[in-house]
Amino acid sequence: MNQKSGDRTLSEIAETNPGAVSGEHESEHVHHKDVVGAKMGMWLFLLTELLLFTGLFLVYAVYRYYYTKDFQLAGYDTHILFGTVNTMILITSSLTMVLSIAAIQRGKKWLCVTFLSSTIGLALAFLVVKYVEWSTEIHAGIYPGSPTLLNKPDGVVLFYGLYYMMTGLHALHVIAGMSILVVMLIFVLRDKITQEDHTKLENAGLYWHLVDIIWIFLFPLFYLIN
Amino acid sequence: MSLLASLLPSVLHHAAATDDVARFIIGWDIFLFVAIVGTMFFFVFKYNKKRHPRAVNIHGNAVLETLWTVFPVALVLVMFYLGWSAYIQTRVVPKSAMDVKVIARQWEWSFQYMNGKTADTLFLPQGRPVKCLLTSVDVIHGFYIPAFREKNDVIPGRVRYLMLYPEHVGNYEITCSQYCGLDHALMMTRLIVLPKEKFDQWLKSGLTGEQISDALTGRVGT
Amino acid sequence: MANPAMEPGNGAGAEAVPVHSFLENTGKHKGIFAWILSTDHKRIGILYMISIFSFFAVGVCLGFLMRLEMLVPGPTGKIFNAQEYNALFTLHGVIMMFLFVIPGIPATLGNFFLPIQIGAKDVAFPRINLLSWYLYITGAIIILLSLFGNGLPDTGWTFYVPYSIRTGTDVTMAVFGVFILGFSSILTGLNFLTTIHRLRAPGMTWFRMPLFVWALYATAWIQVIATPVLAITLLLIMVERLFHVGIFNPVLGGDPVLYQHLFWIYSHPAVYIMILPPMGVVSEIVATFSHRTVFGYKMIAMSSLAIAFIGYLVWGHHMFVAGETQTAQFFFSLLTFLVAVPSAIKVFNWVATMYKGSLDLQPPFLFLLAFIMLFCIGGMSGLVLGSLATDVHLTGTYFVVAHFHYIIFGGAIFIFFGALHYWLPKMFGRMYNKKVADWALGILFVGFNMLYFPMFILGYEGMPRRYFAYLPKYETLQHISMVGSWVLITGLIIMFWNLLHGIFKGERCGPNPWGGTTLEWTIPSPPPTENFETIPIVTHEPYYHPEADPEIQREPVPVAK
Amino acid sequence: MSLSVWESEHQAETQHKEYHEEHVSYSLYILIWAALMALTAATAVIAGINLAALTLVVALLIALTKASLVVNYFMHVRFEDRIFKIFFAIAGFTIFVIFVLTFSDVYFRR
Repeated sequence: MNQKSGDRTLSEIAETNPGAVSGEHESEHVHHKDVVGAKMGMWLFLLTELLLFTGLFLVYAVYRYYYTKDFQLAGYDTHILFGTVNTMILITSSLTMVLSIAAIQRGKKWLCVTFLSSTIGLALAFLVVKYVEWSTEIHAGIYPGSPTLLNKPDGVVLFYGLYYMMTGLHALHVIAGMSILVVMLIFVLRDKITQEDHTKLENAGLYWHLVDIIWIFLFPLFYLIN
Repeated sequence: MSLLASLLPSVLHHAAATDDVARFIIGWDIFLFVAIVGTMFFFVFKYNKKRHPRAVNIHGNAVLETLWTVFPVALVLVMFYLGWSAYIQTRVVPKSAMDVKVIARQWEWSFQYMNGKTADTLFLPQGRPVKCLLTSVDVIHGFYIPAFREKNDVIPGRVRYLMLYPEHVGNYEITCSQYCGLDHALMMTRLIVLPKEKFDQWLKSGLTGEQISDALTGRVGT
Repeated sequence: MANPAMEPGNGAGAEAVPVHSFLENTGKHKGIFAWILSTDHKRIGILYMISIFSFFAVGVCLGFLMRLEMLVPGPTGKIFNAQEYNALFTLHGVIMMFLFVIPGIPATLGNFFLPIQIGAKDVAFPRINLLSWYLYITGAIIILLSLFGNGLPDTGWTFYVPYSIRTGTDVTMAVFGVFILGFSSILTGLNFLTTIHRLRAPGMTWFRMPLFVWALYATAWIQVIATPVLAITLLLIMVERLFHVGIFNPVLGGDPVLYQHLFWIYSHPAVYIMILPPMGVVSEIVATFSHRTVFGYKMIAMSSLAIAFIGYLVWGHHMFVAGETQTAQFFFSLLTFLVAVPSAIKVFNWVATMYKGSLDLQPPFLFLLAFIMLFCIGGMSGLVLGSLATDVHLTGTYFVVAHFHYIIFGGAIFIFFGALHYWLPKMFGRMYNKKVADWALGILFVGFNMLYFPMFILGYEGMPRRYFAYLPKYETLQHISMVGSWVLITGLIIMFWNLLHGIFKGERCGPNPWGGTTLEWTIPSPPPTENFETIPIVTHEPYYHPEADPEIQREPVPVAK
Repeated sequence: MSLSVWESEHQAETQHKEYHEEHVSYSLYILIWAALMALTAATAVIAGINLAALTLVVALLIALTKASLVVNYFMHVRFEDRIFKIFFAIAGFTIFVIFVLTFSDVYFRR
């Protein structure tokens, strides 16, 4: 019996399928919590997100190889300050995220609410900085299809195409993550997420950290080229 | 075995080499197909429920399984090698090669020679290697000469090349093999291989239709 | 219940138990809502089945019309004009690929039988399972909406740039539809993976899982890992069309070949999404009708994983003539040849399973015989395409069309039909007319070969694909092929009529009409909502035929009391 | 209930590792956060220094370090079952393969 770790053990099956064990017949499906299963599903989903961005990173790598000079040229014009500030914001929000989970694990509901709200606040701050950054770029006439951009070398056009595409897709993920966290906050307030049952919050946290990880890679690729 | 040749006559050394590879692979395919399907129907006949009411469990046979793993690996490696070596010959560009630019657009071909002459039919001299430089002005096309067993995609913004070795005088089809929009199916032209002196004449001053057909049929024209 | 393999065909005991089947047990909703709001994996499987086969019917009609255009050579425009023909093959490809074969067996029969075969009551995330059906329908509707846009998309199912960026037709809508379908596929995949990892019945170790489950496991990994790459690629096309970003547009310095890389990074493994589940079904059918255990169980299971893995390494063989560098061509051709080996091993194992079996020539088994023949032809023609010299000649011609129809239609879809004949009696508790099923298969087989075999020859003669007009020299073979399409459709109509008639009016059959040994044959037909009254404890390999193992003492399957 | 019967029968199989509720301390999280902030500052500063071809390599190595900190501690992979690590390895390996094979074409292009 090569029961691998991570697979369900017998006691767990018995626990989550009491109907199965007692032999009682139920007319409706009853779904019980399988905490590791839920996490496993979430991780698989995160892997798909990772692969989604891999496609973009691959495109980036290829064009960077084709147009090394142009990419460096274009990289001068991105705003390292905005990038660094946003990195720090996201890292801090990741911290408040884990702290909120640690708090609920210890049964401290209001501490959890505080940390969770700060995570949401930091996510909002990230978006504000992103907005300011993009408007600066657009003000300078740099956006897809703009005349200023089209006059530049091919590599620069591609750099900014990817810049808007990748940071834009990432911003969408921030918005999605933020919305999930707002729902989680409501759940915590309504005691649907508690010390005993906080898988939802943990999974939301995993998603949030993934958003952070992707940014950790976007940051050097777009802001630290010199 | 000239089955493949009867489908589409090969006109040059490389085409014959391609056909050889195809013959080797298809030959093995037919042999394996007959062996596998033959065995299968033999079993279906022999171990039919009526003839063989009681099955016997056999979980596996290490020797047999190793054998039928190793043998296919060896066989496909040979197939790979043959295909690769026949292909790689066509990528070598000899010094004596003549450059011709092949420009594809929706939905026509045009050919540009080194002296600036352009044509919508590809004229080539017999016996001289030709390096076709392929480029497209709009979308991806496919430059395909079935009789030569040669093909390459024509990609906008990039230049690819294709080697042709016209060995025999003749008139061959050129088609587009990569879907390119509305009239993809009509994007056809001809490749006309002329004797060297006729080709030079064509390149300098052009030839009439009659002179070309004379050259192709081997009649001595004036 | 004891193992029915010991008392084949004995279903009387099951009917005595007052258990409502999933068909009768509607839950808290009424009418159609009892279906479209159900989270029961069996009902979702049937929802998928209805929707998938509806689109299959549409795809078949489009294919029939494409063949009809081949009535006369040349651009006569008598039947369809160029634009119409281009839209036809695009929609045929998009519908058949993304709406039929890719969801295909996993979403329908996989959904239905995966939990039962591992002894679970449902999949791990039943609500996400329903969501994935809704995503499927949403994607399909969005694709259909392109019918009412600026014109039918005319890019081919591959959406190659820069044509897909430049064309004026409604590509954005179609691409968006496929994008949504991708998420449906991902969710199915991660659901299955979690189900297999977490919900196996006690004693159901990895090497006691039926081979169909192994195949679905390998498939699910491809769905989870490969599909996102397609999603991002399609997203880039949409962005390109809407905002002119220039990522693939050669005018702005983009590289159209890079698009092909990204597209095939998904779409080659997708071929294995299509063919692995049918391979799993073949292993089930061959074991059941040979009445013995499969030959080389571990080898078959492991070759599923091997195929899933090597399937990732060969996408570049779709681009041999797109001007790949020679290094890439060398590796991709070599790896392509190697991916043939695990498939070959499977075929050898299946044939060896018939050795010293007791072969029962029921309709599913006949489908399997047809599958092995067609799949061999398809796979072996793949060797011709894997070889560089011949690929250069044959890629982009009818030869490729013939090759992948032999694999996907002759392979995957024929065995899908075989699976329907195998499992419908279990799903609905009624048997179709077996004689009619045999005749339908015969007609299908003849029609199929008539339709596609001439294409191998046409391809070698140099007939490029996606041509609405052709040269007169191809006329005879084109006509044979066209008539073949009519024969094939006749076979399809007879087969589906017979199956539907069987579902509604067929004779009742017991829980185990074929003498199968996997867990689904131990429960009543149709299965009850909860699948198992008591979760079984598994004590032996999946294809355990005690009667074929005289030296081993028969031991009954213990059931938790 | 037969539950207890099962448990005794399969005692050997039932690892009482259960689901990990190991409480990582607040201070460890804060320590990790500090490390991440320091690395961010470092990478921004290094970007100013001209390291020629090494710039990108160094930046990516720092990013990789940061990502592994987040994955291991914030995302708990370090404390998770082996299977989660295997999943991660599968995805990582696939990404690696995709890059290598694409570059087998792209790298030799020029």
